[in-house]
Amino acid sequence: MLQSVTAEPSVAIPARSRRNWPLIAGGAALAVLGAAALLAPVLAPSPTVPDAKAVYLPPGARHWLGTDMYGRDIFARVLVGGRYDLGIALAAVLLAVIPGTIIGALIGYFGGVADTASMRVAEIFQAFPSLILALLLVATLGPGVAIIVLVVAFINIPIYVRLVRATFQVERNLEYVDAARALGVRPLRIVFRHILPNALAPVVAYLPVNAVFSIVIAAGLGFLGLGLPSPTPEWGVMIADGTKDVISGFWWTSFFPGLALVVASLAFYLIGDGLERRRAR
Amino acid sequence: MTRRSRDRRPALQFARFVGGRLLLALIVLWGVVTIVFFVSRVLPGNPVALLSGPVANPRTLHDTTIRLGLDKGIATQYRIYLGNLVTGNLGTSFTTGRSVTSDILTRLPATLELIIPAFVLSVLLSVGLASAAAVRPGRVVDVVVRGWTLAGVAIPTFWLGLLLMLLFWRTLHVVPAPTGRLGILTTPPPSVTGFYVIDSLLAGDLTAFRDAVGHLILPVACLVIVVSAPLTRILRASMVEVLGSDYLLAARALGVPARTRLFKDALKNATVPVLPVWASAFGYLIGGAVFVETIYSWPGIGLYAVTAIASSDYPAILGFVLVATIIYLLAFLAADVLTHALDPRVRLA
Amino acid sequence: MAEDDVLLAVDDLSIRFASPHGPVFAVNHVSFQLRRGVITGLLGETGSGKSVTGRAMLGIVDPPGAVTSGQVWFQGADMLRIPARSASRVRGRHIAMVFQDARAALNPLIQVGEQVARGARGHLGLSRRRARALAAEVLGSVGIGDAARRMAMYPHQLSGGLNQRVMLAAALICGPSVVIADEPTTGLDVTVQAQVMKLLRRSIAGTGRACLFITHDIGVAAEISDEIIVMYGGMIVESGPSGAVLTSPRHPYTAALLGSALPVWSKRELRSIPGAPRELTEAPALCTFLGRCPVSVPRCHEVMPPMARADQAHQARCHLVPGPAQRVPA
Amino acid sequence: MPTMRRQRIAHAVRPARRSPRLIWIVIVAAVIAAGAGCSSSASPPRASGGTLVVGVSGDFENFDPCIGGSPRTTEVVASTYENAVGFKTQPTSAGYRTQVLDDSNGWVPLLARSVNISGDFTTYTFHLRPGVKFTQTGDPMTADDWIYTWKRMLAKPGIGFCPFENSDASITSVSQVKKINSMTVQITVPKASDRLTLANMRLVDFAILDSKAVQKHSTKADPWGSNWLATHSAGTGPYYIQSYTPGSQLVLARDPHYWGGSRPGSYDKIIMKVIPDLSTRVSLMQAGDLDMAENIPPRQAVSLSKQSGIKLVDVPVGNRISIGMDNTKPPFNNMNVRNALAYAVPVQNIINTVYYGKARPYKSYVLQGVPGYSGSSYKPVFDQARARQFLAAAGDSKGLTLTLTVNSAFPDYEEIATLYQASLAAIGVKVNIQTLQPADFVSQWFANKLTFFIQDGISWIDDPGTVTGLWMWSQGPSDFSHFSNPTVDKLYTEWNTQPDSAARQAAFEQVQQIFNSETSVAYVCLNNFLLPIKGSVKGYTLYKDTNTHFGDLYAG
Repeated sequence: MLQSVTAEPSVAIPARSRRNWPLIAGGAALAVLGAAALLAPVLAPSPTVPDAKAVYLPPGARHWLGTDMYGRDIFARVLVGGRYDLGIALAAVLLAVIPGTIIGALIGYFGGVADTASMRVAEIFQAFPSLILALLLVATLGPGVAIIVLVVAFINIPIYVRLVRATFQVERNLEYVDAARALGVRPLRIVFRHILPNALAPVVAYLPVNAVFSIVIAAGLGFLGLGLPSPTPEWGVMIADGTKDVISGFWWTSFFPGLALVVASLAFYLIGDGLERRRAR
Repeated sequence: MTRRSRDRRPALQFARFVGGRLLLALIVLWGVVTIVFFVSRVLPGNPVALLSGPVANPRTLHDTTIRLGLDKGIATQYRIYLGNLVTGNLGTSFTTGRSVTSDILTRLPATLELIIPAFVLSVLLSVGLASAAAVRPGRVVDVVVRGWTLAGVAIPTFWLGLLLMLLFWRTLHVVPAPTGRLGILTTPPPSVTGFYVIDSLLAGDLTAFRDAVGHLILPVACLVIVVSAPLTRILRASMVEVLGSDYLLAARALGVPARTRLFKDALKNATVPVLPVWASAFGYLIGGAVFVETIYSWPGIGLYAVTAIASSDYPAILGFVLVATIIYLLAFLAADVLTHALDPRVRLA
Repeated sequence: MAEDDVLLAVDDLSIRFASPHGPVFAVNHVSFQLRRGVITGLLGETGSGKSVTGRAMLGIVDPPGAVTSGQVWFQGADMLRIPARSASRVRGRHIAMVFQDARAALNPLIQVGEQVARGARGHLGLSRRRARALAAEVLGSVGIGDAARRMAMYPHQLSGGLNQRVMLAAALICGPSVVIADEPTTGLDVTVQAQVMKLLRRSIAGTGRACLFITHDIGVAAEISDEIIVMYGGMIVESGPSGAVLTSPRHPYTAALLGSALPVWSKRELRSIPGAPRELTEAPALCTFLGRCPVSVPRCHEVMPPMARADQAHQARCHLVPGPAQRVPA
Repeated sequence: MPTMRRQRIAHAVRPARRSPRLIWIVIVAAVIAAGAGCSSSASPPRASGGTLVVGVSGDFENFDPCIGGSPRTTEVVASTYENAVGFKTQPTSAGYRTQVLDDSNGWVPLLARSVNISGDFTTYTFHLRPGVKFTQTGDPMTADDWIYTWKRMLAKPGIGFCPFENSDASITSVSQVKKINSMTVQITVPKASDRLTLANMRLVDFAILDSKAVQKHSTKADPWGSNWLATHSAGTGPYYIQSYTPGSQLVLARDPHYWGGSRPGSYDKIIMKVIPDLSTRVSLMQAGDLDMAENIPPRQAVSLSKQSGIKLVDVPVGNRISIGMDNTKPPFNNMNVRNALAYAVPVQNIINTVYYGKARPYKSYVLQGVPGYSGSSYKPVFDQARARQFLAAAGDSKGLTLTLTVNSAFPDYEEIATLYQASLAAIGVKVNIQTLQPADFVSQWFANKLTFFIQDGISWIDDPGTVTGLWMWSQGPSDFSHFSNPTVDKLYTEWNTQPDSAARQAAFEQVQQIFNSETSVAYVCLNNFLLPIKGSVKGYTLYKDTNTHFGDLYAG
């Protein structure tokens, strides 16, 4: 009772306006990026047709964001790139958060052998430095969108397991769980209906990090020569390929995909923030 | 009521706890090694062809296969590999012909000299920023910190590395050229610990010391910016939870000074659930080291790993993963031990 | 009731909360005094502002809450306006608070002994060893056997009752002159509740301390308090000696409240008050019980009833006073 | 960094000239304008006299002459060891020296003062040069060192292989190498056919070792001192390995009493610094911290050379880039398809975009200018209309989908693949680009498993016979396109070992006529060897194996 009256809500923004600004702003940004990605063919010329006469044009009238070493329009490539990156990010997040949370909840609540065993398995996979694990898998299975999504999901499942398990281990000792148990509520219902909502704070806080992580891993792989095959206009590979142009003064070939990556991350982050706020109300 | 008699139990219990953790760590290490052993055997690119050249006749191919031990069945190769592992022999690198153990041991101090300071600074930075942000929610500090933690996560390490290099070296000339751990003309100090900063101090060679520190600035800064972002974000969330707790309010009501409340009560309670994340930061660090070492020409094990994967050098890949995993497991072991020490609910569960 | 035995005086205190649905007037123009040796019961339903009032007496009102008027006088200073440093020196040393859920109000990572002792070390400047000795002594005084062993334990290892005693010890260690207990017995089972109340009474009676006992439970209030203040809608609706208030309530709300409490032996069917206390979204202009009051008169709709004196120390904020006592519904 | 084994016999599959350049990402615009713009930043002036700083793109592998590794490693071996005979070089107008093109087998006496060759080319008597001392130890070079060197090489000490394995003039046993006296050694080869023995002995693998020093560091477990030689040098100079910090830096020092003396301004110290990142390497060169930068792609190399104080060594070294097609597998067994794919190669666009003009088209594996060259029968030029006609003629209505395999070690080949992919898309052929890790690509390529791929190669001996033996002879080691033609095989076996003559040239012209008329491969271009170097560094000599011999360089 004490807490409800005076404690600040977990995410207090001075303006106590009614609408959940972060969620709206984040959702809008993501919608714009998604729409741009889908409408790319309409908005801009083909992203993969080289034009020998238009090599390394700086941003200008004909090519708003300039052209790359083959004369391909960067504006088009950034838009279409959105399909790959947003797709990778969402797929990687879903493939990681759902199993991770469920496993974390179950072993966190029931504990016992399953808990120790799965924690060891989680530790094994988390013991791999994530990038080297990605390198090994991509070098073995060959670069491709599916592989990158799998690798990123693979790397992040243990993180969700740990986050949710940690909260569950604390929550299961609290009175409301004893109360529910006393009322004869079935264990699984307690786990998912009662405890899980309280365990979502760290998970939601990590969602944007996970989403952005997948694109950054794609960039990392591209950087090491293991990125998506040419001519895939994926932001990570574009940033990686564009770096070598910087020292020759062609900064735009990697600056704009990088910008798109930061904007997408901002969108994911705001949505995470908005979700957290909705949960805290 | 002598304290000593009753004290024996916790010390013994602590030893048993650490022992248990070590055993589990060994199991994990065995798991990792086994997985990498088989994955690397599936790696495309047969090193024998690579080493024997295109026109080698079958006899040479056969000789080389035997010499590399690839003729035996996978099971025997695995047994031999484990046998060698126990004696610390990581086999011979296909590319350099030198023992992988010596290759890694010569390069490991370089990587450690990079990631240990980066870890310490990242933790301190994240504690400072997270506390500042959580104590005044919604204020400028909070928004700036949350914005920065996002940027830290969103910027690829190598992009940041190049940005810092071009800005602080080529434009502002405040840091030395990125020629690795020392300037080209600086002779490394006599190796005692393998850490140039410490060795140069031991040798009293101030110029080498200044040069070594100068070369550390940008790579460490790059790692700190990338690694402290997720740490800050998670610590901030935990800090906000703790600041709203009843025991903090009670402490305030009992007149406990604000400074003690923040550091002894709030921070301690906020960091305990976050310890595993700090341990996993080592994973970020080793991953980041691969890029930072490449950009700043840092002769560490990250660079060694990337070369090994490009040339399908199985022993080198396995050696690196083993060392990286050991570092990682030590970090997690430390986190577990710290949690055990700090959180009575875990210790006396 | 000589002036000098008033240890703490609350004068015209109002507190407002900013919330997404607009401001909430939690406390409106509350005034009362805590006198030496007297346990004053602050009685009210949830949301009547009693808990906030309690915290305001320690000067702990954080955003989104804000004090809009009034003072809390203690030793000649207004707790709401003195600098934070001096306020924190008063808290725990002169005015101490005991919370409802002791297990949540104790730091899970610190030994209970340390949590009790650190108050003494901070405020009384005692050395670590002497502070721990004092803590052991105080813990013993609040009925915790084998204090030395228990001091090395942690909150999660103790029962609710024991934690509550630790909380009490932490509050009493510096010998505060005012103790504010915010529902300290709620959530404990009846037997432990009685023990804690006995302890509290023993630590107040004859020690020249004043105590504010905040509760929603009439039975508890009746048993422990010498005087009773009834709050409703953020305002004091009745105050006076507990005997007078409980046997001849002057305010219809107090009567209704008594009607809804059932003496153990009574066969009577429980009666509840129709409607529910509404959150005040603007400053109350009229009697806050209007709309649920069974005996309202036309004047009630015109002007805010003043605190009228029913007899020597017994007042009520109702236009029917001074008139006959309200009938407690049988 | 890929350590593709360097092929040592008559020809060379182009050494992994470029380690997999790691491609890096961009910065905020403001910084770039400053970064790229400012050319001469105030970096500290380096001790000018006597020290040459070279930026290499990866760590060294193994300095044992019998093992070697990537070009930067063999470069060190070439500067710290010497052979019985050396390369013949000539000055060029562009200020650097190169190997004599028309007499590519030519040799000059080096550690052997003179060589008597028997009439039937089977016995070679080497008269050792007196007064030659090994570096560091100062031990005089004697026949014993030669014998030990051959014994060690034939014992295959490291994980490498003996260089003479497959050529018909192989020296397979130590008995063929006899010590006549302390300053004379005689080598006999079984068949007179291979008059190229001396030509091969110029290669870095036949470096003469200081037997006393190596034996001092041999152990029971390592009888041939491989571990020691991996990180040390035991040759006659002019340089020796002074210190090696793995992954970071190698320091070569000039031997004061080198038998060849030293020219004024020659460097007494060479520092080879490992700078893996391309942008860092280019920036260090711009800032003046490096005197020479290796593995710099054309665009960055040209922009560097525009900067004052830096010049570009730009040599048409004859690296033959071509699109390989497995002529035995559909759809590549259909000549119309091969022609369609050949006509669709955007050669000029590749030369301009990828190589910034530093490359030239070619019509046959035998290089233009070499006697016996014939490129007339290779018809394909970039003409999408003709390509579509051939596609239609091939009767392939439903549109072709192919997978083009590229070695990720060479970003310029990935760029070629991208342009080629777009050009093929324009004529209805869908191409997926598959980039493989260097080790993966090389092993599949050598095992003839690739069907449609981008390949390269340099022949150290530009003789038409040798070139045919590599690429056009059905048993040729580099015939990855599985081209086989009985006439070509007959002409090759008949004429290859004959001394030069007009008839021999005519025979090989006919071979090229047949090979090129079938469009077995699609020629792309010959890209030049580019090396940005400080203006003050003189005497650069380019050898066929593109190894820099630091002994040639001096500060002008």
